[in-house]
Amino acid sequence: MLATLLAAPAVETWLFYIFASLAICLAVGVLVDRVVIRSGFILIGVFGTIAGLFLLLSAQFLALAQIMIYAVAITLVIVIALMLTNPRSEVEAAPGSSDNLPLPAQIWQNVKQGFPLWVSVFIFATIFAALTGEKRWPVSTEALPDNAVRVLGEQLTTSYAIPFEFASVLLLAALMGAIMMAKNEKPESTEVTSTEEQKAEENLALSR
Amino acid sequence: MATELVKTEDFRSDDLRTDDLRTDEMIINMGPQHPATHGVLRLILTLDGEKVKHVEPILGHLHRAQEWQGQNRTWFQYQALIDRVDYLSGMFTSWAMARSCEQLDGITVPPRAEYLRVMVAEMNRISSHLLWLGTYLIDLGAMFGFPFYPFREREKLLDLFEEISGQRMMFNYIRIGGVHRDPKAEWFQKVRKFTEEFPQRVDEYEAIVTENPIFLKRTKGVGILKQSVAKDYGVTGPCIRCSGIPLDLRRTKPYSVYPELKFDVITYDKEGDTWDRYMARILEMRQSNEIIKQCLDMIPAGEIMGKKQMAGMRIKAGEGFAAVESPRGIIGCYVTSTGGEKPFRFRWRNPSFCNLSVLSELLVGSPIADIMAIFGSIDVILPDVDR
Amino acid sequence: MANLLARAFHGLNQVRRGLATVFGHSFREPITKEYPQIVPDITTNFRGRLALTVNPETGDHLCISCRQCERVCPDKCIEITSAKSAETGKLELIDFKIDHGLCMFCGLCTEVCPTYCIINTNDFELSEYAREDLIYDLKKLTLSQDESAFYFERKEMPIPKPKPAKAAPAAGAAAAAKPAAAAGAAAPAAASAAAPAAAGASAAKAEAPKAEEKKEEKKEEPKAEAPKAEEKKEEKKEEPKAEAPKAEEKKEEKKEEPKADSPAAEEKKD
Amino acid sequence: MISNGAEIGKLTLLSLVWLTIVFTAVWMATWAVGILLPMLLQNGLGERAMLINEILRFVTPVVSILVFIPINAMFMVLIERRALALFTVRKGPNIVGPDGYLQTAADAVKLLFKEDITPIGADAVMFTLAPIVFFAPSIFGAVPLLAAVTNNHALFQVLNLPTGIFYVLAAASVPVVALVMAGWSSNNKYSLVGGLRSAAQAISYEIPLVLSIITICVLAGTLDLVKITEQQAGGILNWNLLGGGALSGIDKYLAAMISGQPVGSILQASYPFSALSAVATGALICCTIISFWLYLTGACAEINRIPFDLPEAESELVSGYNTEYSGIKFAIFFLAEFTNLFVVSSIATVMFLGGGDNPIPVWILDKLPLVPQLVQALRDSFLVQTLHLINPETLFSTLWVILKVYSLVFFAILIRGTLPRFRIDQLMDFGWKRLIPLSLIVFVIVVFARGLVNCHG
Repeated sequence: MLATLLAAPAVETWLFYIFASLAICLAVGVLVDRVVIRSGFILIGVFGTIAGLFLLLSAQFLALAQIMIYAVAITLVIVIALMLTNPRSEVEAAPGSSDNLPLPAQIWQNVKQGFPLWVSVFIFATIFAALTGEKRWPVSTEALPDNAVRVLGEQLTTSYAIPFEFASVLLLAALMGAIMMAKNEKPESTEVTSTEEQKAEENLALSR
Repeated sequence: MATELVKTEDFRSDDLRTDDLRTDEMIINMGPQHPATHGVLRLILTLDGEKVKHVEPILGHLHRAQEWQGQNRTWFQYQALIDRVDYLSGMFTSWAMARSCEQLDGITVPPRAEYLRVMVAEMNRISSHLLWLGTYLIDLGAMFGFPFYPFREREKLLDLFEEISGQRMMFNYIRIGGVHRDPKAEWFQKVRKFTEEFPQRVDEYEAIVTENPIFLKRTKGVGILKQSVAKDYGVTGPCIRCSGIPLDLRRTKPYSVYPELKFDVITYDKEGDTWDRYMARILEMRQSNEIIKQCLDMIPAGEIMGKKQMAGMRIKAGEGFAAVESPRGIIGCYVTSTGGEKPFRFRWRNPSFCNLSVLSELLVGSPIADIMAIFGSIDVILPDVDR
Repeated sequence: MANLLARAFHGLNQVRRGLATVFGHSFREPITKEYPQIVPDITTNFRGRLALTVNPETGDHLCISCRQCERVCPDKCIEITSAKSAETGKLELIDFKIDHGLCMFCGLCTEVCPTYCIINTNDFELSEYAREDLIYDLKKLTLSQDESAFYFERKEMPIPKPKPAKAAPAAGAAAAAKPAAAAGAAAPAAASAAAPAAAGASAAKAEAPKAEEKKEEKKEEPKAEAPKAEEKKEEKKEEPKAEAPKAEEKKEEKKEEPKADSPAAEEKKD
Repeated sequence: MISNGAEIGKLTLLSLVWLTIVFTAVWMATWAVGILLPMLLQNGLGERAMLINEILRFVTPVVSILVFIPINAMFMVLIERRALALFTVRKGPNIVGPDGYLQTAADAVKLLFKEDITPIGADAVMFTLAPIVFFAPSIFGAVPLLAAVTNNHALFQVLNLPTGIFYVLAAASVPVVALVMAGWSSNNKYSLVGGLRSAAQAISYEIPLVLSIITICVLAGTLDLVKITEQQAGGILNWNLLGGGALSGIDKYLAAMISGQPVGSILQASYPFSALSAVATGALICCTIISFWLYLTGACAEINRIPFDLPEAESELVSGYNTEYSGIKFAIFFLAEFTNLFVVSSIATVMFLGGGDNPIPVWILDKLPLVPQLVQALRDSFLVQTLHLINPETLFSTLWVILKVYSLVFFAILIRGTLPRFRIDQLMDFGWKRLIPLSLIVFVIVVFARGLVNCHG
């Protein structure tokens, strides 16, 4: 059985390290790659490896949902949005020359440029601390249910029904908000600007 | 007939995309190597999203100086060339030239020849419409099944043409003063057999296509040709008849033996869309079939040539003009002769050219996927456009 | 709602009708033929590759070097080389070239040929590896006796008389020809006598020397400029009308069964 | 009226020969890896072969899939061409090999030896990766189907997941990424538009597709493919196509009546609310049939078959996302398209048409002469007993699966020969305004109706 093979600690551990390192490499690739659309595609790879990690945790349903929803649907939408917003203009965001500046200013410049990196490092540190610090997140000792999907469904519709519904409402609100933002622009643009170029510029800025 | 049965929602491409979401314009060069431009038409499209904002057809890739060639060939030689102008309906170009020269020379065409001319011309009209039907469905994406069926019938017609004239497309059959060859009795029998089974074939096409919901969605309300626009651009043929103007030379300015034949001119009262143009051609095929049947019954015996055909024939000096109703519209031929072996000047009025010029009016505002649906529906032959 | 349902059912039903029609076609005989194995049945009048016939009975070459075909060809793809024979004073065919890469198969040359020599065969398989190979010379163009017989029968053309000697003096002086028959038979072609009828060449009795001169000129520059050729043609053309009544008996024989081509044309001629 | 008997006969013969080749090859490979090799190892190594055997058990299904896909695609291309030829009164490829049997093999060889071109300005890595990403999921996705279509054969049980159908759907959704990748990396406007269209189309049509599958899952009460097929065993009345078990009560009732057993309260147990249950049964049957239609439509769009082949609409976008592809990369795209068609048809077979179940109810089958004896004779034969070469249950169920799957493929070919193509906005309209509401309605009706009837789940 699959479980027996994966149960051998060596194999599982090895697989975990492979997936984890792949995920980290690809995630770095997402940040580093100068071509935005390609980094979008690499993001799909990141989600795929994370799905692999879920699979190692015997969370099959979650892993598959991860692939189906995050890796394919959502990332594709992101990629398409990137394509429509003419990403080539962003590729050539040349780093400002920092040679003439005083040292503190140079450091500040670097910090500013590496802002996403710092944020991700910070988040990583936080999560790491949260997970490893003195067992704040208790590990369940219950045996894995035989029919995980059924249990998941039951949990979602009974004990976690309210958070689940809240999440749905939140998503709905976000969706409606997005539509409103997209629709809202019409009266404003007719009032403020008249020429088409200005409209187009505004639109471009908004969609970024 | 089927018009009442079909009801789709009114379609306006503007409904589908809002004006406030404006993106960069994209310029796409469609053709001359694009698989769907029917030869070598080049369209420079300016797109806003998928919506066409501007279209510029570029012609001339197939220019062969047909008029100039007319001035440098003898009458006899030019007859052989002129089929190539509109290679799908060569009989009509031949006929236009023959009629203009006959007018000039004062030749009377024997009645048998006239009947033969009408017969082969109507057969040619059917074969041209059949080819259009097949390629149009290819344009709409039914590429693997349907297009073979019209071509099967067309093949039968081409066999008949081959038997009577010697070749399948470049007939050189209608000559100045008559027709080239008197067909044998078996040929008439074959034609009769064809006319008998052809209506069933058309029924089959209609069963597959006419009311297919996808086909309706693709064609209903798409590419509406307004009456005024059609008039302005000099559109002729099924296109203008679908826009509500019953312009059919066979009826409005009858020639040959058409006054003696019974047939309907297919017109639509309202302004026509691509589905109407499709339907008009289907109905025209049926009408042509009826005409051929009548001709088979009425054809008299007798001569087929009103004037001797010879290499060095001459036509009296003067000017002549004649027009015939081809599958695509009115083919007009204006000729000036100085009485020599060669014509002084030929001038052709080609239906495809005029019909194509309306394209930029029809396409603007429609989505990119409709380009082929609209372009296909006006049935343009590129050699006819460029001459 | 009901309307929507009705439309959906109507649409589905139409799709079903279409599918059924297409499926029904699978029970019909295929219309395609496996071409190389099954050669299509080509009609008599098909305008295929050009070829030169010989007299199916004697094997004499029928060409009389009258150059009608060369003149009428809209593409100028025919090129005839001939020389005046020293013995008989008649034209002798040396070479006959047709560029099939240029030819548009209009068949005009076959219509004007007075001796039914140049014909459209039913052969349409002309592909070659090089364009030069499409230029057929006399040897390649000339059909064998059997093939000629086949086409003469099929196209219902009159079989030419095996040239009687008496024809020689009458027509030989005219512009016409001497066959370059493979057999090399000395007797001038009977066909040559008939030739003038259709083409009007016989009219040129008086003009004969002149015509021959011209032809010789032409031989020197085989690519004969168009204007010159046309001049000649015009000269020639005028005469036949005057001469038409002179038609001889032979001519009429010929005329009985001329190809379905131009019955009207004959009528006028007579 | 049939004047085309020769051609139809030829096509049938061709199908039979090719199917025999395909399935013999697959089964021989599977048998060699899954049964013969372990037997030999057992004899040779004894106890030490444990680990190798364990690994081989995982390798076996993959081997069978890997053998199956290329041969099957070759067959499907051939049969598609021949069948289309039949519909269009032609003859189709019949020169290469005996009566054209090797035409696609020749085509494949040609494609492999063609020059592999990467256009200037293309993103080479993405350009190369796209066909692989397109093709790989169809291999992975097909694996869990194996156990379901072979009547739960021991060799293929290993990779049968409890979330089987969901896994297959997840795998089937990945190829879209490859199409966008191919379109974007080709550096060609037509390709780009094709890729974007395919993304929009696949995301839209995945919703009705998944909803129609979920409808069946709700009726079945499980996501496990093997369980779903097992539930449907016992004749056409049990199939999910007809109400997902709503008719099982009638089936049991008829069986009891025929065998003379007491009918008792069988109907009462299955249909507790008499009249209401009858209405619910009717509704369920309607809903599952609509679901089946929805599934076929969505699947057609998902794998870009006509009338949804907009990503490679020839008259608009030249050839869409694979305009720039040639040689082996194009071959992989081509191969994957046909494999996808097969996978999609197999899912339909498993989910709606009862997998390897034969449509004749058991209570009729038992009455047929000779059938039980035949099965018993097969079971006792040397092939089964010693070599484990053929398993009668597997054999029959596989044959039924082949019949059902290729019927669906044939239907897809027929559709391809008839319908024209949608326009992109109409396609979106049709998906969002018609199919999704319809599938939601069907889903809701099924959820409520199944409470009134005893279904599979």
